[in-house]
Amino acid sequence: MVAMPGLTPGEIMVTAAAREIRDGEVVFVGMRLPLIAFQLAKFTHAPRAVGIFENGIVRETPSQEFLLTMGDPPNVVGANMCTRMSVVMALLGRGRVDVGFIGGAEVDRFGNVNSSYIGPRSKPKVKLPGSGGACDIASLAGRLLVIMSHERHRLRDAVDYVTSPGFLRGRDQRQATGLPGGGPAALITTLGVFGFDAETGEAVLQSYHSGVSIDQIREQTGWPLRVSAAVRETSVPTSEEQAIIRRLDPQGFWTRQATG
Amino acid sequence: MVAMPGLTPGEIMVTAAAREIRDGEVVFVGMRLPLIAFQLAKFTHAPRAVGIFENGIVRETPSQEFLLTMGDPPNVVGANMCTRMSVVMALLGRGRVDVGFIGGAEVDRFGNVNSSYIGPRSKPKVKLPGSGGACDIASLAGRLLVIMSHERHRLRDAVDYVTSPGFLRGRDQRQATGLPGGGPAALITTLGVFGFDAETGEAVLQSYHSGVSIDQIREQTGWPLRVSAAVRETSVPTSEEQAIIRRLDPQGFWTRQATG
Amino acid sequence: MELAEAIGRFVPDGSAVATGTCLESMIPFAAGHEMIRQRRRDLTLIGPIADILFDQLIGAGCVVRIQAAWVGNVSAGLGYAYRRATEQGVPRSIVVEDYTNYTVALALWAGAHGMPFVPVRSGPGSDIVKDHPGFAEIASPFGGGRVPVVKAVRPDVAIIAVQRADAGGNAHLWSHFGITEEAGLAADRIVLLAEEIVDQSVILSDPNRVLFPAFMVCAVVHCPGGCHPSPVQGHYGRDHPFYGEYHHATRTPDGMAVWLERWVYGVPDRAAYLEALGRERWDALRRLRSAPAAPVDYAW
Amino acid sequence: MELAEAIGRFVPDGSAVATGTCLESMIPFAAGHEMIRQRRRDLTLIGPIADILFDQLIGAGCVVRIQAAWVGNVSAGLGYAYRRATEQGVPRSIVVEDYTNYTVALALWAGAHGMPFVPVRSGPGSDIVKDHPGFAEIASPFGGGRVPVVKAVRPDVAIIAVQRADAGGNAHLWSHFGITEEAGLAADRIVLLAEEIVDQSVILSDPNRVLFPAFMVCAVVHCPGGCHPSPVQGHYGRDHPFYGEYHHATRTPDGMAVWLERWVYGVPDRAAYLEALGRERWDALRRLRSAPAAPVDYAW
Repeated sequence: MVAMPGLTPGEIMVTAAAREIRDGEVVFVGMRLPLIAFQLAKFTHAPRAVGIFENGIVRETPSQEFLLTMGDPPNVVGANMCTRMSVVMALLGRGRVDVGFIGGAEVDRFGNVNSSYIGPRSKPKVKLPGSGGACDIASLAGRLLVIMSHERHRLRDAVDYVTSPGFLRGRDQRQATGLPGGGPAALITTLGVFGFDAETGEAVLQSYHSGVSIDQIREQTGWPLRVSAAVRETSVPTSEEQAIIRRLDPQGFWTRQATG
Repeated sequence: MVAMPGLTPGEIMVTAAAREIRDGEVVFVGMRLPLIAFQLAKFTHAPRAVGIFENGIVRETPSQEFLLTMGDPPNVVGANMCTRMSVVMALLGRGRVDVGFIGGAEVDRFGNVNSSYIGPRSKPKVKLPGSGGACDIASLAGRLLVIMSHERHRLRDAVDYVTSPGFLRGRDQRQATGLPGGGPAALITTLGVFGFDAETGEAVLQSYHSGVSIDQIREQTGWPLRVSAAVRETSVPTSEEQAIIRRLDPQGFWTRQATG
Repeated sequence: MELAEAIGRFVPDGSAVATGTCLESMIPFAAGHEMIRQRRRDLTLIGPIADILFDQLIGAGCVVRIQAAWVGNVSAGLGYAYRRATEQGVPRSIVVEDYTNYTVALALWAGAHGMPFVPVRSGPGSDIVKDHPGFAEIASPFGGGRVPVVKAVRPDVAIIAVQRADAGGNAHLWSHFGITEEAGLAADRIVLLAEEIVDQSVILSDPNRVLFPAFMVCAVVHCPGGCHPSPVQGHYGRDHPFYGEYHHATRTPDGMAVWLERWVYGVPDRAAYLEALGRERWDALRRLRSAPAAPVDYAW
Repeated sequence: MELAEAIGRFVPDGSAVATGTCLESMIPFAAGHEMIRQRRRDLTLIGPIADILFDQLIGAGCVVRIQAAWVGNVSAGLGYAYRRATEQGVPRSIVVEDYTNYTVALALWAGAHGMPFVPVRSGPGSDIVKDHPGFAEIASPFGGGRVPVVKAVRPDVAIIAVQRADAGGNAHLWSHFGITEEAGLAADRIVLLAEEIVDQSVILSDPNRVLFPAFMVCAVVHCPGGCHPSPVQGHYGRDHPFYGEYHHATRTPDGMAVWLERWVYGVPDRAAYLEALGRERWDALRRLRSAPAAPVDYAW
């Protein structure tokens, strides 16, 4: 049950993300690492989890082929339901989605995510693609899981632009806004895993990946790092998990590159 | 081209209704007489008219069999589109429906129709089935055609309850209400055909059916009858039209009974 | 699951039930009859036009409230039980909240999205929206005057008939949909009545025909003939005379009681009902002309 | 109708165009390329995630405004042309109105119904709704606080790819629908690009697969391969490397010009484009495994 050699941060992230999915849950799946995490969970501890894709697909079984986008034809074949986006979004809107994944360019210590503008909106330094469904998932999913490459310029005290609301400037503020979803439950990075303080909604380091030090994480984090009293090393994938990941992403397209 | 013997009010009404449909128009079809009128129009002067049914059916060709309800299986076979009610209602809501038909228990001189309550709502003398889609059609169709059995207790100065708005108490009032549709264009009864005054929105008798006198109509009308200066006899069906009607309603289920 | 168990477990007294959502076809009469047999009480019935199903439930005393666009007998006229309940409070008085087809569809649509309300396109000028707890007018934040809105409706359960389903709740429905999608998505849970139970692979081969995710379905009941006298495309036609017979038989409360005894209380389940209907009559309704859909390949 | 004529007649300068509405699949690139070839100007592009189609139209200078949830390159990263236009005004500056997937779907849904606006479920707390002409908050007339709403969006034209259509505009689309139905119903008119033209009887045999009434369709264009490099279920797969190649080729304005010359200006139509792509590459994308839908009978 020891992981195979050449373990990558992507593989650790995928495993950590998969373990956030409980059996039988309804998961709003993104592409890249989240998709592989969902599939890994299905093959291991959560065989009855259901995956939802914003283009209108609902699946209970993983696609038979590696996907580069959720619209790839293998994702339609074997799907339980192919419908309109508005139908799957209604499932989100009605509170039927337990977990949602999003990525982005920047995240802050309250779990707010920016995937729209680096620099001022009127004169951006970088125009990013935008929300897609990320803001919807962040607003409405029961628990939000954020996946991010851990670099100091990405983990910021406050993002330039809130595309997808986390706890805004604290749990109270999110609640006051009336957003129905539960907000961020975990921030899974290339270096570690954060939870969010039950009172304030601040990110708190829960675990560091194998071979990474807390100091290294502090250095790469743009806010004063809070570390859980129970901090530990992130569980590494079992050899079974790693084998599944490598079967799901044979070229290492998503799990053997720097970021999700 | 002379009509066959035994001409019924139903057949005259169907023919008058059919002639209100122009070629290429999109028609929100009801059941009974309106359905036969639509089919008659298709077979004669309006071959490119399109029929819409509130259950979600869009058809360009009449059903191959006599229908008792719009949900009868022959109405699905050969349909151009079978979808949700909300899709066909969106066509109405977006102003894409040229003509709609409704019936009811009572109509008043401004074309308001009651199909809900005879007597007070709190203690009705008769509880009628309700709007169905009638209020939607009356509110949103480009032109509204009302079909009614002509009896004094049905053609009232003011209905007990406005299920489906005509001109309310006058064209101005309808306009002030912001209803998008054009309102009543014709009231087709078992005795004659009314238009609606371009200023006031009051019903004005345009024609009386064969064998019916204006006095008879006055007697059966619950408001001070206004008669058009150009009043004439309602055009009777041609023999071709009558033959088509009798093919469409072979048992005379809708066209050889008293009312639509 | 057996129908009796599904109704027993998932449609308790006091439930708000959406059904008859395809309009005149695919009305799950068998489920309504089971509610009557189980003497369900205080139901709220939600639907557009459920033909005589709502009239029967009202006549049997199961209903406290109606949220519908139309209640009656589509091919034969008024519903006598509905009239007796609203005019005389017999067998009990009921609360009627009138909608139109479009507005009840929109109210359920809003419920499906978790929205509190949604604008409507009809209502102003009609007495339907007066003194109605579900309608209001608001100012548009984008200018252009007042906008009528309808409050969301969220049924506790939607009871929906389909042509075929697998045991896990994946199902295919074809022909016109009425407000079935909106009603199902708005409901807390869905009970499916299927003409046929098929292997999951059949359903998954054509995911465009699936209206609901299986996780919303709490019961799949195999119930052939469950929609009689309403039609099911591909399975049986509409039993037109049955509606006229019902109309004449239920003119009086006594007649209603006799009708219910004959067709509901007196038969334990749908199989017995179809037997009571008679083999010949039932076979005649199932003598259909084929109209196959052109093949579709989801090749990948 | 030929594609050049359809774009020439129905997509004039200044049009608001909804396209790429299925998300990553069935994107009518051929129609976008024709707009570029005809040097269309001042377009508003409306969509959820149209992959690199919007980037190409922006890079070619056709666009004045974007109303979308996401603009970039789904499998390869950011869109360089979109970045240049928004960051540097090259080749021209554009107005960006950001939406989310759900809110752009709802805005089009409201447009489809002729409603001025509709409530949304996301938006509060996000900077997307700040200083945005399409978002507001209103009081609920039923209590429970403020409700975020989005203003209706009504495209002039929706350009939609389908697997098969008849000459009259009846069409079948299968696989996931994204916001195609909402966009088409909200638009003034619809241009269809069909992989196959079939007899009307094929379409009418399965009316549940039809998304729009034919009277809304102003042009049916037979355009096989019109969605490459995006996939069309049942016809061809996604040309993944093409997106990476585009990404690398269009890093600079000069690179963009070269790319447009090679794939758009340099080819008169889609047939020539597919020839330029090369028979082998195109054939490989069309080598599919069959996945037939289970038969359905609309017997009556």
